[in-house]
Amino acid sequence: MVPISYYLVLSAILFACGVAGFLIKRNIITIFMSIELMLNAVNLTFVTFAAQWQALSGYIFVFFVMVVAAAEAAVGFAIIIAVFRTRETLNVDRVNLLKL
Amino acid sequence: MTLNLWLIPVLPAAGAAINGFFGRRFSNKMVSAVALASTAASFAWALLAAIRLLGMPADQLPYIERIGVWLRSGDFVVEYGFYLDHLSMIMMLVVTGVGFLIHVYSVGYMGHEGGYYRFFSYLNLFMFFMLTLVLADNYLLMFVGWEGVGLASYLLIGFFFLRDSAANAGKKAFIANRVGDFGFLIALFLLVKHFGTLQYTDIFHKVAEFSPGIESGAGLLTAIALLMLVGATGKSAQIPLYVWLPDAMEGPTPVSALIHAATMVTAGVYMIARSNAIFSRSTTALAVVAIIGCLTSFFAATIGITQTDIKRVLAYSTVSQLGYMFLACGVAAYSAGIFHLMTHAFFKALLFLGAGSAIHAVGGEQDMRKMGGLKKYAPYTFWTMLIATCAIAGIPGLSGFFSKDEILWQAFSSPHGHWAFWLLGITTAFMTSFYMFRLLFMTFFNEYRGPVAAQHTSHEAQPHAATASAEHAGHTHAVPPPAPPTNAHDHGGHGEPHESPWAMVVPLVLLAVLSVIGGYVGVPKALHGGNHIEHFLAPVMPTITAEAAGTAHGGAHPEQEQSQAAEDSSLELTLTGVSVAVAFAGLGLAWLLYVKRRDLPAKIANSLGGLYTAVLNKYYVDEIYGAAIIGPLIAFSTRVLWRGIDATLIDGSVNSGAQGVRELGDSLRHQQSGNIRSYAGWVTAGAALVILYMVWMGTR
Amino acid sequence: MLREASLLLGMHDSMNAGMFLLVAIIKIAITVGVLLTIVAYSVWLERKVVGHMQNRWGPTRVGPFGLLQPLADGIKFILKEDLTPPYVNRTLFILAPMLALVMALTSIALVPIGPNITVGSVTTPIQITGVETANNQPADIGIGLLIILGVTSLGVYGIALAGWSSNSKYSLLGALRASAQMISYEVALGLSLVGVLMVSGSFSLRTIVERQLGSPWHWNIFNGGWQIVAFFIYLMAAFAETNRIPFDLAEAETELVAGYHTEYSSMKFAMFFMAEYANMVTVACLASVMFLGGWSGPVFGPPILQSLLPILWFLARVFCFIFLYIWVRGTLPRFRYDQLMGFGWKFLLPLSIANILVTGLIVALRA
Amino acid sequence: MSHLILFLIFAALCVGGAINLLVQRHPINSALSLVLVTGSLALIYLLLGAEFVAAIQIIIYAGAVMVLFIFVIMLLNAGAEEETKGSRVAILLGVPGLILGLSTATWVLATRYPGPGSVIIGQLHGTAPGMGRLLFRDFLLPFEVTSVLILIAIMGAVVLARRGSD
Repeated sequence: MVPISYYLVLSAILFACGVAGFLIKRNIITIFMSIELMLNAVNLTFVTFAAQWQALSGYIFVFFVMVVAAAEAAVGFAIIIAVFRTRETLNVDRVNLLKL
Repeated sequence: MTLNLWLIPVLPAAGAAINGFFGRRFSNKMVSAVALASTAASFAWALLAAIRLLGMPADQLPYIERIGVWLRSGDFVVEYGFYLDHLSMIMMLVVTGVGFLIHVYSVGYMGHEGGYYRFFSYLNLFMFFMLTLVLADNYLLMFVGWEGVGLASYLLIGFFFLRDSAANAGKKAFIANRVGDFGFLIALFLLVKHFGTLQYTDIFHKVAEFSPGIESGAGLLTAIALLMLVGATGKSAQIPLYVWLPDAMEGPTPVSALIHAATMVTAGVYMIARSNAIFSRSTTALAVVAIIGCLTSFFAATIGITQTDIKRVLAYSTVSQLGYMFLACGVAAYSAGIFHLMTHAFFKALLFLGAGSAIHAVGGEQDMRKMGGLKKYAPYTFWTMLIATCAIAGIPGLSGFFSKDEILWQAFSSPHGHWAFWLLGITTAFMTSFYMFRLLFMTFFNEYRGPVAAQHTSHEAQPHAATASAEHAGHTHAVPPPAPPTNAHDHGGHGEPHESPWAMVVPLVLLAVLSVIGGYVGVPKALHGGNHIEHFLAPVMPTITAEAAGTAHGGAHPEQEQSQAAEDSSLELTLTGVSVAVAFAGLGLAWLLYVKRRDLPAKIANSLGGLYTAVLNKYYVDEIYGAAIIGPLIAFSTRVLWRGIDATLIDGSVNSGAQGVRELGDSLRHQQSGNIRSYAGWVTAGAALVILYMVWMGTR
Repeated sequence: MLREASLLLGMHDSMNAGMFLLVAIIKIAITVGVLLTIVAYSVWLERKVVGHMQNRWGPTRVGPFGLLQPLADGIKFILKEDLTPPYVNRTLFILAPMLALVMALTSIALVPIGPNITVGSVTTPIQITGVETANNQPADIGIGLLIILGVTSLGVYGIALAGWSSNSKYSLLGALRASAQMISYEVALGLSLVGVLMVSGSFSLRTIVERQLGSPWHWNIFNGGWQIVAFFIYLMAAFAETNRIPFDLAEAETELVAGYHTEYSSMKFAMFFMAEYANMVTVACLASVMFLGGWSGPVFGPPILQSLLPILWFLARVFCFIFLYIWVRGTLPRFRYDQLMGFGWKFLLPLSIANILVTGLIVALRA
Repeated sequence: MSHLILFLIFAALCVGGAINLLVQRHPINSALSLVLVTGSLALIYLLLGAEFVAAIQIIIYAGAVMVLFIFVIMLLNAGAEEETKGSRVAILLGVPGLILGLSTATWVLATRYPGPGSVIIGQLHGTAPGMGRLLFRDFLLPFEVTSVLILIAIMGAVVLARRGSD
């Protein structure tokens, strides 16, 4: 029998890894992956609590999160491609013109 | 049955709107067509309404036409509607009629000016507001018209706004009127406070319910009346607020004729007459009105004697005539006041138009010393001017004679009257006849003293030279040998003085006719005429005889009335004789000084010395005002309000705030590095703080 | 421990854990063996059929009718030198074919091939993931179809990684085409199956088949008179999913030498080869399960025959399907890439959505 | 017991994949490790009894989204990521904040949810019919809204990625 807290801690660790990726990675695609990782961590918490309270609505939320993630992936990649087309780079440190 | 009174003001408004919005694209003919059509239609409808009103049975009067509710707050309701009784009927007819004639005149007079459509749009606008003022059925709507005519007068005085003097005159008029309107407004507040309504009928009934004893509510009524009087002095140019009217002569002459002689300036008189129910209840107020009117008339007349600018002379005479009307109202002889108002509208409008025609004749010159001998150049103008002068001077048989005599007689005889009033009045009458004939002689008699080839591109010597028509451009290269003006309306390109076009002459003639016959509606009983106008106005305002002789019209004590009437008439006859004598004396003196011995006036002026210069400079009233009121006001506004409060306090706080925000932004700006990861760092730190806070909240 | 594991794998309490695991392993072994054989001989079949279509003989040398040709090929693949070009990403280069093959083989595990079979004292459904419930009723994973779709969709990684890791433009282009094409046609494939799911109302493949047992009119392809549309959508999407002509743009010989497996040789190449054919088999199985009534067919004769006939019917369907594949390959030319995408997105997708709508209407009216 | 073991295995896979995602220089390796994470997460869902969620996790994440990632990586031919000196803020502010938040959250979760909660595959409750019933009855409106969202996302992607104005 696995305590529910294990799952939650696991999701916390995954989420932290996502945030860390966002902080330290320079490739915009990798950063995007880190976002997906965070979303997955959140899904894990949803599923965990759904399993604990025997409530299906948690799964519904997971479903919606996935849908949003897919949509975000589509738009995000379109943006990445547009940026790459103009800036010829995927390094976010080089894409920093939006400032005063 | 409905008279559709609303049409009467709305028609000129429509004209104003059309000309104002689209006039720029119209041709001059089109513009004048619109303006004249709207005014004429309004006049025609007014006539129709008047006839149908006379057909009404007395119990239906006053005829009130309610349009709807304007504003409603709590139980205080103001409707807008129109109120037609004999008083407003006379005013309405005068305004529309004279207004129409002056429109016709303006077509000829303004023909060469720039902003033609603008002029007529303003003129129609004025008509609209004036009719609103006259026909309003409550004080608030009247106040709307009151302010509106002020606005129109401001616009028209400053019509040649490129000229500083005109613009300043406009402002002066506006501000002086503001002072008066302030009083009027407070009077309205008092009315709302104590009567809870502004409808004429309700107020008059409530006032009538006061016990006849003057004491009850006398203080209140006196206050209201005096505040109204302040407003009236502003609008009708009485002491102390008369100073704007002479400067208002900067406007085009038709404007001076219409607004500053015939109609607008009489609004004050109309207002007092309309509120006679209130005024009659307060002897104090009546006395003040009478004194102010009396002094104003005398005072302005003295100034008028010395002026040399033809329009200024007329302006001061207007002030003094208005003073007469106030005197009449002051002695509770409202009908006499209205009577004089009517006749004065006729002949003073005629005088102004004639003066305008004379100015037109000499191509823009306004100084009488540079005129003269126009009799042979502009015969129509001369004869009409002669009639008008006789009328105002009180030569028997003309309109001015009857009305002015009526006022003088009432000032002497009415229970509110006093012999001093009569004395000042008769002196004023003498001076009036003197300076009017002086004007006539200086302008039309002797030889022409002006420059032959007039360099003016237009009458007002205003800088619209570019817009002047080819005719006036013709003035500049004119041939010196003057040809006698064969055809009066020929407006040809020679520098000679010349008669004005028909468009200007016809109104002169019509007004002349009116100034002659206008008086016969009010021939006093003493001259074996039934004082029609007095009876006519009786339902609106109680006549003095009625008050004095109890129920005179009821004919309760015929023989008493007979005797009363008999002695009255004998006394009245003698006074009439005196005034006639005075009028002719003025005529004679003027003839002596300005036709026979033309060196005398200078001598007299020198002998008088300081007094003369003082009078010539209008008693330095403007200067005194400037020093006493305007100067300190400007100083206060500049030092305290502007430099102190506005610049230092408000601007300072705003600017310093903006400065601080900018500096803060400058320091924070560098955090926006454009690097996503640093933003992520901020977000992470913030999220960590939020988590800590929530945990802390949860754990304690 | 062992017991818990077998419980996790879906064993029922009434069974002996050891026996359960044994049975499972045996089933896996048999299935894989049969599958690989089918794969090998479908290659032979293809060469034969295409040969005859092109007026050739096809393989004849090795054994009668060249029946031993697949064996020879296998030996050749094993014995050939396995060369790895330089400048490739080694790990992925090696990982890719394994991935492809593993995914291809995994998906077969969920396909129900037949009803229960009884060997001695043991009775078990003919399906690797199938278990027997308490009342001797065969059951399988409730979401078998979804798992199959997931696994097949994972198959694309093999191709994509192969193309990318072998660091050659032909491979890369092939991989790009393959991944885009597979993602696009997965949509149509899944949506075409939705209609069937609505009709039969379950994700469990076994349940779906049991719903259409009986006369051919119970088959989903006829059921409701509409799913035939879904069937054709599925057919085309399946061709694209398996990178077969006319959709084999990932390995278009004429344009990209051999597409994503240009750089591969010997056994790795063989893995891709097997993966492709295994996928064909899987798709064929899925088609027969979803549309063609699975193992339904006349059952007669002695008990042993009775338990084997359903497998026969099932394999017959699969054979027909594979023959269809070969037939089409021998007949149709290859699409252009934009035509491929346009066909997938602008024709198949709307059609499948329309199919879902109509099916929903029919189901609603029927209920 | 074996349940715990399985969980630990898959959890280890998850964490390992996540950390690998961080340390790998080349995006495609990161992508593959993310695939690993999603796959093992699916299995963990299965351990939690959410079979449907597990399936769509595989199909959507591993099967579609991650393939899209690899597709884009290959399309843009993204090389190993270069060493640019990033923002000090991210390091000085982000990492401490991250560690702080993680430790706090972990502590709270570990101390606040001690209750044993788990399921065995025998009693699945995240089944497709239940999900469907919930999704198309109670959550119908959100479902439709997400479909609209997807549509808009597709159009936006097309507009963004289309080359210039042609």
